[in-house]
Amino acid sequence: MWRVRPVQQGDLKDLIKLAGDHGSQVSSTLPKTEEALAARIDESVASFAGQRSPDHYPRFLFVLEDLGRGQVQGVAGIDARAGNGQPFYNYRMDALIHASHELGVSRRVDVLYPSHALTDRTLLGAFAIAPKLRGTEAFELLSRARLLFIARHREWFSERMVVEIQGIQTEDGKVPFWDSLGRHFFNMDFDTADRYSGMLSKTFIAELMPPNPIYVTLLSPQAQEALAQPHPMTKAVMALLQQEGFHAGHYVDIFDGGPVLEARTDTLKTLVTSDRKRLRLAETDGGERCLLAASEGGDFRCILATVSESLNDVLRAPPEVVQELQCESGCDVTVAPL
Amino acid sequence: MWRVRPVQQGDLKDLIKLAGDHGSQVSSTLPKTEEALAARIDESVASFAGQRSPDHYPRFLFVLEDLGRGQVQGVAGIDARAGNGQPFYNYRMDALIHASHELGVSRRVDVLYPSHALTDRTLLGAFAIAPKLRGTEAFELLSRARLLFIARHREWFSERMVVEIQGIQTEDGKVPFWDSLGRHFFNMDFDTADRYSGMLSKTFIAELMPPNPIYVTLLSPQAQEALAQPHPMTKAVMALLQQEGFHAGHYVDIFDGGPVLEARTDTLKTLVTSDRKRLRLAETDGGERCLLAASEGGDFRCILATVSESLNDVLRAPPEVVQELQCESGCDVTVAPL
Amino acid sequence: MLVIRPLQERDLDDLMTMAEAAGKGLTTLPADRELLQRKIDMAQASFNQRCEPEAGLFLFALEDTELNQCVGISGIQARVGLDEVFYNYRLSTTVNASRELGVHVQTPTLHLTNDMTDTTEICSLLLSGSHRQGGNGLLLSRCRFMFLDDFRRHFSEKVFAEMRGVSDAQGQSPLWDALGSRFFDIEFSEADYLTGIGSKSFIAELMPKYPIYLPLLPESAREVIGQVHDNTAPALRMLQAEGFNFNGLVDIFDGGPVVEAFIHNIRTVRESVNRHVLIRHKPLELDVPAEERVMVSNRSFRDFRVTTVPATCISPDTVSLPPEVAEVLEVESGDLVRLAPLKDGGPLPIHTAPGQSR
Amino acid sequence: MLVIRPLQERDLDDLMTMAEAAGKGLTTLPADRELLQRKIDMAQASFNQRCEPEAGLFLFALEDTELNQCVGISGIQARVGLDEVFYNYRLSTTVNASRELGVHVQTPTLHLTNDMTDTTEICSLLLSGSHRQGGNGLLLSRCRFMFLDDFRRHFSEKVFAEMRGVSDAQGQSPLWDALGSRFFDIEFSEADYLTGIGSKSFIAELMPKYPIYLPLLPESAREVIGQVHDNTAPALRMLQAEGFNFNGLVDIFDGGPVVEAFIHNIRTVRESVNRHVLIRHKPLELDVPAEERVMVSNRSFRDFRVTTVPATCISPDTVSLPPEVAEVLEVESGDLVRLAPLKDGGPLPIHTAPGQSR
Repeated sequence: MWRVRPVQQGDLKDLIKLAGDHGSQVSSTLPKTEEALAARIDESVASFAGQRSPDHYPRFLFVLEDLGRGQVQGVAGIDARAGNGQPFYNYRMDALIHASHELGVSRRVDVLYPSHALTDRTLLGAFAIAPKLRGTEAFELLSRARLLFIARHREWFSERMVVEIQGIQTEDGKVPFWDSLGRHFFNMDFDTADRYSGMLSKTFIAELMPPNPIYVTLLSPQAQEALAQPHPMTKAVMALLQQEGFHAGHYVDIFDGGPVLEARTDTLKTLVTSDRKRLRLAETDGGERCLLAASEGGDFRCILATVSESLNDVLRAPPEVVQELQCESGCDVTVAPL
Repeated sequence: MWRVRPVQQGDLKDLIKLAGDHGSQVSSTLPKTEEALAARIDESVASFAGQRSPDHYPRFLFVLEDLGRGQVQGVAGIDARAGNGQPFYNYRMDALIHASHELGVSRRVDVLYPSHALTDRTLLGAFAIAPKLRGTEAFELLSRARLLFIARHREWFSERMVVEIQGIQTEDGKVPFWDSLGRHFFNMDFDTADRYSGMLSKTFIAELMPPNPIYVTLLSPQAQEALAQPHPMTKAVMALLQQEGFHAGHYVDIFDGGPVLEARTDTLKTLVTSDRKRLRLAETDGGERCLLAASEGGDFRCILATVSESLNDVLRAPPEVVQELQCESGCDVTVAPL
Repeated sequence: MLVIRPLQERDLDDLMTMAEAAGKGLTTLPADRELLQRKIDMAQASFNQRCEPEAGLFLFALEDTELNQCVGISGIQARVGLDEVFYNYRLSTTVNASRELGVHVQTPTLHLTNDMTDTTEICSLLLSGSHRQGGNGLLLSRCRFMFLDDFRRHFSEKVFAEMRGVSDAQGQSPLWDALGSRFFDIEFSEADYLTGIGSKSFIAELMPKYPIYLPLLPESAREVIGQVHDNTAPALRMLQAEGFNFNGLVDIFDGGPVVEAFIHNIRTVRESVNRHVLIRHKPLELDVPAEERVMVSNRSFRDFRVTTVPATCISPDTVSLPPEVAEVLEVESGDLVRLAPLKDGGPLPIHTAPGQSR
Repeated sequence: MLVIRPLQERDLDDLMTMAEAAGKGLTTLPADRELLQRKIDMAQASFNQRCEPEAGLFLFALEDTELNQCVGISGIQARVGLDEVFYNYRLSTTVNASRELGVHVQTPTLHLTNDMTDTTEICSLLLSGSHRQGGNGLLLSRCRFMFLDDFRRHFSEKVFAEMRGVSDAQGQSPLWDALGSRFFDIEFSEADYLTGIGSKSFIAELMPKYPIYLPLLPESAREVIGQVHDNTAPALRMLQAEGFNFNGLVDIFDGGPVVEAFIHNIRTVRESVNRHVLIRHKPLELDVPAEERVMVSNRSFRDFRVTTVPATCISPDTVSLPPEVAEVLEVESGDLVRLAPLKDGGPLPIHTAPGQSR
């Protein structure tokens, strides 16, 4: 049995294991050091409790809990506002037309513009899951539970959402996009930059990134190939997000050149297809396999369940479902088809 | 009785009168000299006849004809691809965040970026109408007939559409945005630039416009006020376009700073609500007031009519409607509610 | 006698007095005791090579040996822009032309640059009101070029000076009002003060990074770009006579010009020669007009000293110095000293043989 | 005798022969008869003031009076960038620093500029292989500085020269291969040829307008920026000795340096003096080594002439010229001529009284 719930301080050990498990091969925006992780958990606890100050936008972390073994096997996050009050930097891919009237020549020139246009959108991130769970129902639960949280607290989030997808990294850990571009300006290797990025305020990005646009044709062939390409290991995540309605736009990550997916919050599949219902304790057989979320803020819970609908916005569920959700018959839930 | 049809060489005299009537007060993207107007008509005739070469995208001009007096009282155009194969320039309004970590200061700075991102979208323009007709059914007919043409030739046009709305001009003909910005770089007054813009290839814009972004705060207060504001006389046009689903985005005109409206072609009200029907000659009483368009290319016609629908995609219309449309009972028409 | 020597601990009070008398506008030497003390410490560390060569700040005192008082100061910053980020605007030209229309427009444009990064700056010149005559200002300024040339490996090939730009009697800067204040909401005097205490690069972070097209600025701002404050005009003329030129760099706040020269092109460098000291006990009239005097440096790094003597002391191979001059210069007979004219068009030639240019 | 004079109609064949012998790489003088004819016409129009002063192209021929042949050419373009748009890259420094991380990165950056617009260029130097000795190259080059100084009002304060950049034996330019060719799909040799026939600004329109960060270019391209072709090294050294400096501007195609000088700082200008002519019939040995010769100009605008005479001809107030020299210079006794040393460290001083520097 799987349940998604807000992270707690007690999850630190499991999270460290999870973050370490993946190493640089599947980097996520989850911090990698114990100290930074602990701070991030504190931040999330305060956010769920509504204790964030006006300068600090909420940053939520959810964990995927194996109820049988009492162990955390995955983590996923939402930043209510990308950049958390500071600029959120990306490159915007654009093209210029270089034309000479007299020579009768016109040429398309691809350019990367430093941009913080995505600042203040709601950002999904910090996704990590035990490798054996990729592609399972639990994987989908972890990823989509966040969207049900958004559905239940819609006013906390923005009109538009973004997700950064990890870019190309070679077998030996090299990041071609970084090596051709960022390295020269940040004067550090990818892992160091990645670590700082998880740890520090993002001010250093504004301070060190090249202030002027970059001509794509001057990047190494490997970097050009990697531009806007997702890491092969992110396939499952990408597929799920695309089903939700996320699509690759004009933005890429400034570190590894990975694509940034965008969507309008209100058109996401989970938000469109989800409904607010009243849960009624009842023995059911059959019914539909669903995501089921209950409660607000720090009490938020989301599970997988087979339930059947009846008229009048009532959802009939067996007792074990009500128990897993830690709620009572008659409580208000949000349901979305799997 | 009003009818919209493709422009013909014989319309030149009426068009000159129309272009002159408005003068600089209601400038439109319609050329103002006889020579340029005649060339523009030729271009349109060739476009309707499908004779444009692959380098030259079609540019259509429609006229509003008073059938009773045999006189042209309005004109409206579509450029299949904004820029007509060359870059189509605008300013993109964007904001930068200037922040100093150490001083704890963060400031939003508005910037205009030279952009040709709207190139190749379908452009509505060249709209001019006899002043007495503003706000009448004929006004709506002229503006929306183009959209029915697009509906009947959807594959000729782009996914997205744009319209440039005329910007602020003072009583004495001054254009504050131009005077504060463009004038310095083009070394000419607004009217001259406007004339060139209607007459010449747009290469001169690429050659003369400032290559770097412009800080809005450095423009004159009058220019800052005028930025992205429509001319008061464009109110009726704006309102109609907004009803269609056009909205002001991030782009403004490089000459007068007027707003550029954008829309997705397939979501425009006229396209969404229009239907393809078969016209059946029948005496009707009552029915619905509609736009009715028939025929393809150079034979395209659009009129206002009161028709009634029946089942099986048949539209019943009285003989005078069939005659105005210059078609026969049984012909294929596109209908959209007024 | 007036002699140039490294700034020392005991100069603090004199320095403070001078800074107070100078008032606002001398951003590199505000009347701030702690800051001045720090400068003295840095100068001592630099002359004694206790800091990285690039971090060197060489400050010279002009001492009146009779008053036993420091009456002027001038300096060399070995390299700028290594600790903080050093910004200038470069006054540049943008040309847009359309052959079709026969239009050709030159638009003066300010580009933000860090181009002086890692370059040597001459700075901090201040002369006490009581001593502003007889070429003392020239001595204070030009002694630096003898130091630069003798110890070139510590400095960049090119050196520059930032000249104070135009501001009015109320301390308002037309350029700041039209440009800087649009992006950073403080008065020029405050920006200027922050600059003096070393916060310039913080403010610069908030300044516009894209080029500024001058036609968008009001006439009042455009006309002060590259212009000096009236009080600074004599200093500018002096540097121009030395071969310093305005190459388009200006201060980002007040638009004051940066003037530059390659060390080998500087007049004092080009026109100076070395001579062996001959101590002469025969009385000598030292008090001749500035036009007839030459600068003599002892060529010492740690205890660099310069004073002036009558040109008549120079012979083809030697220079005759009275014992008291040799004493303040800390030289003895046979030592090699360096000579250069004090004033433009001063005693020349001191080259003796055709072909000997150095 | 070798004499500098304005380029004339009859020099076309000699010019064509020289241009053909020079081969590729001399972009300002391609072996194209029509183009050379046009240059002669422009030069004639310029000396005779039949064109706008800004449009002036002053081309000087070095004539061997015995062979009655033009054996060299050099030129001054009064103003560049007024007809076409004149582009350079400026090698600049971008500094990014993070105090939090203790990172301070200087990134050399190329910025596209039009900064030489409206500036005077010295150009088109070509000397016949048969005459490359005895200081003829110096005469051909330096005569221009005497002209510039005597007719300053026709020229800008600052003058510059574009030096040919690095290319290999096959005519490949490492900078073009790494940068230009990415944006414009032709070989460097073709770009170079198009430049020669006046199409440079068309190509420049297709070049990247945003700054180019050098770390993104390969080492082979980075290392040639600001470097001259081996064949051009002597010309560069000569200009450096005159006081020309590299200030960061480079050619947008091959990265060759632009060197600049303010006219008043040019050595030939600084070291030249005027004397009255005294025609002397006593025989004189004219054929002395270059080291002992000085240039003499007749200071005429329309028929500017320069030749060299032994330094021994110079007296405190006059210069003695044999009749045949006076004849080629078209001067008579009492005329004021201008003198300057031919070689670096050549006969000096020709200044006579202290204080007289001009």
